[in-house]
Amino acid sequence: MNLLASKDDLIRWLDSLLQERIVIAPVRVQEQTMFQPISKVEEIAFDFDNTTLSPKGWFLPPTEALFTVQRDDGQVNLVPALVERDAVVFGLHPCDARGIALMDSSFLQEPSDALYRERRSRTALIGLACRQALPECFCTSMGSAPDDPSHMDILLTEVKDGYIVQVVTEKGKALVPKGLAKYKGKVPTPPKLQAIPTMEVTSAMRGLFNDPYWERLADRCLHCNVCAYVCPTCYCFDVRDYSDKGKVERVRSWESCQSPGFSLTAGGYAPRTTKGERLRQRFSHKFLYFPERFRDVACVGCGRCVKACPVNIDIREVISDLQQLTEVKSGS
Amino acid sequence: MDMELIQQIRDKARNLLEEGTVEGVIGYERASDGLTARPFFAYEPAAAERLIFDETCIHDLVKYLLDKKGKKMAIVVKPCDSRAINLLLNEEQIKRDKVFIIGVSCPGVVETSWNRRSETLQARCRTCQLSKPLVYDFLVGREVARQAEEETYSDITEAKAIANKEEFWLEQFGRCIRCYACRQVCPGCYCPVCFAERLEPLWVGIRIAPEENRVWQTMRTFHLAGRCIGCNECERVCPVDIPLSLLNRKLEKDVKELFAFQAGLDPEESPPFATFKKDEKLEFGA
Amino acid sequence: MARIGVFLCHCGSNIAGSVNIPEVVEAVKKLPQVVHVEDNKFTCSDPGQASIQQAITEQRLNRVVIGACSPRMHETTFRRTVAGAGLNPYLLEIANLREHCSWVHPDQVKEATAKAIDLVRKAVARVAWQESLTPRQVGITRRALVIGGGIAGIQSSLDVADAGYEVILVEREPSIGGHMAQLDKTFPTLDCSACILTPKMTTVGQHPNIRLMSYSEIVDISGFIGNFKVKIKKKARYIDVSKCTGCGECAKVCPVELNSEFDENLGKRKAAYIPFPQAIPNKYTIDKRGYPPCRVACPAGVNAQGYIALISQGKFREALEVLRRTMPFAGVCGRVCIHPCERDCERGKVDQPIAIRALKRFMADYELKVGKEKATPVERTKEEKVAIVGSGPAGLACAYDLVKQGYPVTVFEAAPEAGGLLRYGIPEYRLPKEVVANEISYIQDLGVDIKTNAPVKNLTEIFDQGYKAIFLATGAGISQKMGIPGEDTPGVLHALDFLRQVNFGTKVSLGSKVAVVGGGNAAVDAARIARRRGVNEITIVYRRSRAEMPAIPSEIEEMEQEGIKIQFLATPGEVLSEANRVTGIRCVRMELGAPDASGRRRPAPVKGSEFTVDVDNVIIAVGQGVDKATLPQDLAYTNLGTLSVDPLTLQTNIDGVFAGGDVVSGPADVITCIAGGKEAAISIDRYLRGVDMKEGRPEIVKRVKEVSKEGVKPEARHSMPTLELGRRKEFDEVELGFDEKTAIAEAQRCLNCAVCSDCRECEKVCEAKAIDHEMQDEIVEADVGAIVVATGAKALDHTQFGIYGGGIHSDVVSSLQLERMMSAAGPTGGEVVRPSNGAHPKEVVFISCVGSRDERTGDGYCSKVCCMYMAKQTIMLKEHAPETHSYIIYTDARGPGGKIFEDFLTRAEKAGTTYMRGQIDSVSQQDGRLSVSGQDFLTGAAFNIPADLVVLATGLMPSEDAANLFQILHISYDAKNYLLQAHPKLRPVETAMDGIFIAGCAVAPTDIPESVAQGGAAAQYVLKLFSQEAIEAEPMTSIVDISRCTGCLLCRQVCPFQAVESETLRDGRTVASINASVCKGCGICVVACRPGAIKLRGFSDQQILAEVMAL
Amino acid sequence: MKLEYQPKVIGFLCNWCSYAGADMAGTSRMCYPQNIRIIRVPCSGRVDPLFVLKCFQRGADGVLISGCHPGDCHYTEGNYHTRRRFALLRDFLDYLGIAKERLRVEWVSASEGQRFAEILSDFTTELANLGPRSKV
Repeated sequence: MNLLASKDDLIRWLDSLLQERIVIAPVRVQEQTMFQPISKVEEIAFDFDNTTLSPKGWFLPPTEALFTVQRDDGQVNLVPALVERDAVVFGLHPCDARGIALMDSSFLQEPSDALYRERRSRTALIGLACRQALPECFCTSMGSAPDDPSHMDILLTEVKDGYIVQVVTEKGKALVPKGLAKYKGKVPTPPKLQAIPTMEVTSAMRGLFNDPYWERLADRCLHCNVCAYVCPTCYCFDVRDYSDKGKVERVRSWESCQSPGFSLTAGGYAPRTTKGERLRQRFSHKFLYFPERFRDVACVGCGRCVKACPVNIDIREVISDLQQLTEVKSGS
Repeated sequence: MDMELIQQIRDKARNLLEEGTVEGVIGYERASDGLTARPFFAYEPAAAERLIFDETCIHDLVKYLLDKKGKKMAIVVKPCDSRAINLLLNEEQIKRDKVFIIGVSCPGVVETSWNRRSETLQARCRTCQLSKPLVYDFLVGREVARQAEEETYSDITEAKAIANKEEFWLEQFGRCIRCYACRQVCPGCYCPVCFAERLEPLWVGIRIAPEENRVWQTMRTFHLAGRCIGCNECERVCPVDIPLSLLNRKLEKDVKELFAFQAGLDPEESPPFATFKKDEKLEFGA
Repeated sequence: MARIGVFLCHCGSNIAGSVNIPEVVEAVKKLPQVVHVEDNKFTCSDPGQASIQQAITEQRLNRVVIGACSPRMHETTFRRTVAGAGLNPYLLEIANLREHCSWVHPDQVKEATAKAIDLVRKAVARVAWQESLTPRQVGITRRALVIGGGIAGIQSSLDVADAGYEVILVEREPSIGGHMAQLDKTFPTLDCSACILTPKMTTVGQHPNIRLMSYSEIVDISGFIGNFKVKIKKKARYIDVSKCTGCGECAKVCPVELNSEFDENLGKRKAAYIPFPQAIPNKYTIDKRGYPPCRVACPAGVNAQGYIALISQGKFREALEVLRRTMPFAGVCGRVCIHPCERDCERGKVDQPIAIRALKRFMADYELKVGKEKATPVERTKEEKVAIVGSGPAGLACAYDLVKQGYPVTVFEAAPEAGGLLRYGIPEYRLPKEVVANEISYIQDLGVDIKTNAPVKNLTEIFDQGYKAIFLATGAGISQKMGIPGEDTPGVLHALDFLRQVNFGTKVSLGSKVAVVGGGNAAVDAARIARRRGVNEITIVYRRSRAEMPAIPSEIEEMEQEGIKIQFLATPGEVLSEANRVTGIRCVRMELGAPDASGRRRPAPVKGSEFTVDVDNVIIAVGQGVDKATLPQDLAYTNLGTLSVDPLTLQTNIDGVFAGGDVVSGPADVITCIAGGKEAAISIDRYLRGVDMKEGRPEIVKRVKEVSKEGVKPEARHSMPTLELGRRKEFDEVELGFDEKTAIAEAQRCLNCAVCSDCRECEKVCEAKAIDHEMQDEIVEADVGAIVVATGAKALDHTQFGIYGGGIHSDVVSSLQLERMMSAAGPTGGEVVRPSNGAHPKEVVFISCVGSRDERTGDGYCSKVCCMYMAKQTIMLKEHAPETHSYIIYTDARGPGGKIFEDFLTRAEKAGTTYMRGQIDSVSQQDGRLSVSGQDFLTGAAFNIPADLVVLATGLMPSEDAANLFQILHISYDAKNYLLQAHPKLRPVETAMDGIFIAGCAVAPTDIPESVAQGGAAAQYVLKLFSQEAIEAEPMTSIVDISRCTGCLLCRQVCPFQAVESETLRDGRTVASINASVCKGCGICVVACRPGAIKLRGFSDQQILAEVMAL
Repeated sequence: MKLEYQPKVIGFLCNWCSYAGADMAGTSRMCYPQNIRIIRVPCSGRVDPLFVLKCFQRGADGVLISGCHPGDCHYTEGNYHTRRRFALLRDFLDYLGIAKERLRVEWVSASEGQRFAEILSDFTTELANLGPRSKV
């Protein structure tokens, strides 16, 4: 059952949410749109194409302290980090919601990540269906759609008079304000996307593991961490202890398989020393290891990496290359 | 697009590959958006046909030479990029005889990002004095007399006048996600282990936080003092739009004024931190 | 896991008085890794130290922090304590609780205690990162280098050598001895300086352990104590010291005389010289300072200074020989050369340049006058025949050089007589045919075969005749046309045709009015010939102004004297004629615009300025070109129509065929053509020998740098006598040439810029064959273990003290000049005389502290020796001539050293010297006598002393270029360029650079016994080093982690000690490596190293950062 | 002298001149504010700009770098490098909002204890007047 919230309704609703919860919403920062906790509803950028970073940072922040250890009068005290408030992520697109769902596969399987679990359970997702498809978008090829409500608690769709409110979960239902009119109009057709063929990517990936393709592709790769940090499904992190005059803090921060120091072991051994091996790791994780473990490909087709890569390593091209190379291989 | 120029590049690249003079040619090809350019490595003579050159070829390819040490490579080099060549020659990171430089006389490049290109020249191109690369083995393109605008560093003057500079910069650095794209793209950044990722000593923690990021960005820039060749690739690749040129250009300006030095103009001249003058006047007053 | 023990010292109440020690103890106990804390009354006392050792053992401490006084005080003590307990001494850290805390914060117990806790916490954080370090053992090269052969250096060398070690003694001058050798007597004993010095010098010269390298300089030093590598430049002395017997014959014949440095410019020496008779080594040196400017300026490289020097000695024949070493045309060039040499002549900066061209002509004239001897033919040592086409100056110069190298040379000349332009182009009144013929016959006498009436049309034919190389020098013999209407009218002549016809003797009829168009020598020659053919009115029409006129200025001048007019800034547009007869030319006025390619301003016609000149004939002299028709085929040409050749080798497009002279350059002057011929000769010789024709070309010659013009009195150049105007006929030479007396006088004006004139007369007389004018500087490398720097000082130049009359009045002399005069071996044979008139002075005034103790005129320091040497000199003056009376005007009269120095001053006073304390206002000259006026400080009265001689007691300053040497050695020096001692009191002969010791006046002004003592002391340090088995090197040095090194080698650039070397690894990577023996541990490289590959042991990033993080 | 605000000052002193100069201030019993904590380095040329950045990151109000007078460096040239490095860094930090008054570079010889004490008094007062660094 769909409801309709006028623009004013929505603002009042968000305002009331803001009273009791942290609200994470798209905010315009110079020429970019970022998910940030807001203090006023006016800060929200309703009119945006896509955010530079996905909302994953709310659940897995770029940096967070896991716990601190301190020595007080001979006693050693460990204080774990806590999630203190409920939150709402507002304005995420269906692809981002799917990204969070994919992260769940890893973080919520037992033993689950306590901090992540805590944040996830205390956060509701109020999404926005996409108004238009961007040239880099390919979500429909990755199991999502511009109007896919699957992983949301509530999905809003912008229409002329306001927003269609589609309540998806019980958690969502509890958040919907009373008194919204029912929406009886037509649900607008979602924008059309060009589909890319995705058949056999996993098997192609497996077959081409030792192919020189990776070294060639990596030639132009700079091995920055941009693709991983903008990606809604990349969740690697590094953990380190900081000691400051006796107070020790365990911190985790984002890390990416593209950096040379990633998974460097204490003895100095680095499992992936060449550029090709590192780049292959990225795609192997997305198309091979993750689906082997959790069924789905770890890509939601948001196109952020396509747009952000400084040297245009286009994941869609990689998929197509893999398929072509496999055909060539099997053909020969 | 200057097809004649592109043909010259392709012909040269093909020749070099056919003759076996080089193992590969580093140049540009059309990006997946069909609109802009991206770096391209040609290893077979036939691949030379993919090479292009136009005003969207903004990347400084010289950085890639560091990946190909020991291999003889040809590389397409714009006048600005040639300063990176000189820098790396000065710092003994590349050997001149291992590089075949296809120099391009470039009328300037425009701002681009994926699927988007502007029509106006990049700011650095407007003040560029070089009509052709400072060093090359083969020159393509027409050498045009440049009518460079005067470099006034008005952006630096403005940034100096910001009321609360610490607040301004901590806000900028606060956005940094430490993806290190700025470092990875920089031809002057080639330490095996960057100070930011060293464990002993731990100069910069893995905490992605404004104060931590400030140490990172300040020292990154300072390591490039007198070495930054002004390609501005760092600012271009920054996914969160930190105005890195305001940092690099501030030091560029100071180095020029204090030490009369500009990086990459002469492979023989050493950067300012390699030397000193006994009688130079450097004030430490307020 | 570190187990840190912290020991806090009360230092009596020094620390405990301001710092609450119990509070510190409690705070420190809580620090991580601290397992033991205790406090002591005096930690440095025996019980305090024992307590530390006990705790180390009992508590199994592996790190120690001591909170006490400054580490600069007791770090060494406590390191020994810690080591005594079996712990590495570098695992210790000291917190400075006294100098940096309790003493500077008295009565602030709270703050001082908090600070003390911080300081200890900082030390605890740091000590955890401390590492065990062990000093390294390094070997020693037991050979010493002594720099400077003065008395200090001599003493050091002898002491080290006598102890049985090798010594290399390097002296910059040709002889050792230094300033002491210049002195007559020494104070206060009045010993004869030479008598006590000479035996030591001789011992040095003969000592089996001393390798004396005189006339040598240090160019580079690397390495470190015990292991230095030095590069020594042995300057070319042009005399092989192993052959030289010191007989002095070379000096006798040397024509070049200059002021003797040893005699302080009071005496003279030759370019081939020995500084003083007792010099060690007793070997001569030729003072050669490069090429003289005249030789550099000459396109053909003629050594003008060489022949001028010999002319000045009346050795005219020998002078001509010098010229003929380069080329055979003394008579020709002596007349027609454009003499670029004179333009660059340094004498021109004093008054006027030497008349070089006239002197050159004089040599040829003299030979003709006294009768020429037939030249001996050169022996043919080479097989390959060379053909030369054209017998102009280029062809003949080439033939001359080749025949002298032993090649068979044939010259082919199309005309009936040889000489080319010399014979057919230049009028007789400038260059008599007889002169040309004489010089050509000399070339023929040497063996060159000249075939006249022998045009060459086909090169293959020549090669077929067995010639292996061909030189084309056929000139540029066609007159260029102007391209104006009427140019073909009869009566219009072209200058070259006109001159050729006249020189051939063909009759040319001219009207009464002639216009000559052009501004070059051909135009001037044509005009003057026309005048001699009786033409009344001759006008030269030239399109630019006088300044741009290319003809020789003196020729223009003589022409104008002969009544020929010049119409500047005009050019003919048409030749007017009537009935096929020239009636005039229509000209247009020009104005000068911007400079053109030749650098001259381009003329442009002024509209409406046409005018007409009535003439009967027009002679066109606007340029000459190459006649392609007369040249063989297949040759390549330039756009200008001249032959195209390689600019370096002059080879044409055909292998083995070379070309030069006008046929390549277009019309040029004679000496440029000769130069072309000579260059071709070099190429042909190399071509025939099959060696690289391009190597080392163009030759870069070292022009002499500075030419001293000191004391050169202006003296006008001798002018060339000319034929009276009225007597100038067609064939009579206008210039008449110098006579012998004039030639000698003119030659004596030469400044001998390069000193040695390269005349090579010395070669002729040296029986030992020791002379080698081609000698080059040589770099000698040596390994040494220790270095003594004793580069000495020099006396200030008294001529810069104009306020005391120095450099103004000749009777104001320096004390060293007086010393030389007093010396029996000196320039005056021991007579003290007034330089102005040679008379014995009666009244002598000494002015003290000239340049010393006076910031206004020199340096602020006391030169120490002046008071004593003035006293000595006044005593000696009295002994030389009892009637002499001396005054000493002093600031303070110092007799440093107690014992007998003060007595010596008294002795001077008793001997009659008048001491006056005061200040000089002026030294003036009146009626040939000097007058010294000033103020007596003791009486306050003004004084005015008449004097015959004023002696300036000039102070000392470090020798020239000393700072350069100190920089090479990396030793510190002060603002006055004196060396800095490692410690001014306790380490007076050591430097901050281990293994480098210093002695004598290079450190500060010293007298002879002090210099000797310091020389001996420096030797003692050398011997102390050599007596050790090995050197223990400080372990706090930098090391490179090669896995992080990028090989940028910035560290090498910033290292002040050259401790960084580059090293290539097996994988081909270049990385830095630091020689721990050289590294001093400053850490400059650590900061320069961006990748963090360098660690300074003892001051690592970890250690310092730990301190920062603890605060 | 009582200061409104007690600034935290970290000093990097070269072993040969300035550290000895600070010792000299101590042996001469000259009083100066207690705010400074001195870190000994062999040469001012050993001071890495990173140390300074870390000091400011750790909350220092001021940093003093002191070496031998130019020309007197124990290692002959170290302080010339110091001068170049910190002339640039000082202005750069100012540009980034860390006022240039907070970073001092001084030359103090082993005999200049008095001067050292004066510099510290002056620097501490100046920093106290500037007040705490802005926290964002």
